[in-house]
Amino acid sequence: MKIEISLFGALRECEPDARLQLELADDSGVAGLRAALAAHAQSQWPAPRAGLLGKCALADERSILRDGDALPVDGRVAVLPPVSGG
Amino acid sequence: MKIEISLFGALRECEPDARLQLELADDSGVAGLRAALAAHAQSQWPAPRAGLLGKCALADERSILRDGDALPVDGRVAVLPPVSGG
Amino acid sequence: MDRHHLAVVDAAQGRLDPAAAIDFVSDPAFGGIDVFIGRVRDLNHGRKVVGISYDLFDALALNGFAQIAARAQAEFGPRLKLYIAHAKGRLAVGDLAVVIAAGTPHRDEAFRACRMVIEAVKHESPIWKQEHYVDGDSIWSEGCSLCGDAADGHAAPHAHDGHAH
Amino acid sequence: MDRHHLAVVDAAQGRLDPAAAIDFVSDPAFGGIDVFIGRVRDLNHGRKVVGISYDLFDALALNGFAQIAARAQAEFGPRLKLYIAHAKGRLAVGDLAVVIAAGTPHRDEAFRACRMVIEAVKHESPIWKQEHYVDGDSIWSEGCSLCGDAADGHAAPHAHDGHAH
Repeated sequence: MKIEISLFGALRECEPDARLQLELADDSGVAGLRAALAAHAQSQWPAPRAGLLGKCALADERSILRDGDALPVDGRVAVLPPVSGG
Repeated sequence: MKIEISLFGALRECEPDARLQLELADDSGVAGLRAALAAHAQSQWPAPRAGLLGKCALADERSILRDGDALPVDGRVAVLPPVSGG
Repeated sequence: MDRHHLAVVDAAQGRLDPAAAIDFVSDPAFGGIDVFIGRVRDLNHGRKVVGISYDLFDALALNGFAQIAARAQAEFGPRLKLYIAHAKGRLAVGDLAVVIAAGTPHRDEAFRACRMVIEAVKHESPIWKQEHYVDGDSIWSEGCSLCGDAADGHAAPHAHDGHAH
Repeated sequence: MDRHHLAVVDAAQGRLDPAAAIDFVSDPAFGGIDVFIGRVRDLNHGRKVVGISYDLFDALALNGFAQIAARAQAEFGPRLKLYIAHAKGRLAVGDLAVVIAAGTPHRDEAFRACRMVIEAVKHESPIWKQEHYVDGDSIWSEGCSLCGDAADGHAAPHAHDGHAH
């Protein structure tokens, strides 16, 4: 399935429009997405940004996704760097 | 010396305009004033108000007066029932 | 002392203004502002309240506010800005009785300073509250005696006689 | 949920409004309101700041605010009214970044609810801060990772990597 990934904060500038698409097996789950994203970042992003990915959470519009979760049915996932609101 | 006493809160209604004057020896100090005031209240005020006096502090415009203090030179003293601001 | 705004506001002449409090404690160097607003509520100890009359010994109250502000500044730093205003006279349900604002570089100090100040104002200031009930009755609140700990000018915790704070 | 006002306010479209927050959490039954205001300050970690850009994942942020409000209500009672608003986009020094207000019958709950909510918003909400300095440089703040404790949706205390909160 196609996963539409939104980037936030310091990761926004890593991709045009702060978005990228990755093609994943339907059953790869959140852990599979995380691995694919890490591989993409390793090859495409500057090193400090790729390193930041290890501290990022993945989420849909409702909650944080854990590694054991299935991919969201709508194929939309957000990458959340460490937060600094307020 | 003449002491001009201002009453506040629940004690306001005990005297006209919430004020009374007591004549005291110059060296009677705050303790002497407290005793004179208690005697006055005992004879003039309704019992619950006179009883409240035991929980009252005496003060001038700057601070609470302790029993060992001298009477204020300007002769003005306030009687402060337990407070309930805010 | 231009870092502290201390006021007694007669209800016949004006209202407490939280926006003015926020403006006063704002500063380009400050990231955190905490504001406490005390309002007259419609029920106390199960009785329907229609209003409150506040009596104050103004001069001593203002001197006390200045002492409270000085203690807060000693505890939370010289840059602290404080706004302390208490209403006087007759208020209706919903009217503001007290507004406290604290501005500081970081939020922890703002919260703690604001809390410390409202507790001190409630427990130490020469202010008396008379509640007016829907049945026409009026009662002066029991309150905290200033004869004991508080008479030393310290905000020491002390026992209360079952009255609400 | 009409006891909670939850908002993300784009700086291009409006400003955070503490007066609206106070109005929203006011109630005839409430005696205490606490308001926290976070402002952009002119100095951070010793660097002169000219502004901050906030990035938010709006949908998740609003869902998170609702969860935080539900937790506060579970802890401080069903009558609690809360106002949670965070700015988004480019702000200048002195602009308001966040406004939290809590209204309750008594003041202790108002203070504690307001504090709990701002801590949760800062540590859990998908919000990112980029500081702009007077020398033209801009840096994204390091922040709190959501991978650990906070990913469970609890406000558990967790270690911070030396960044200011």
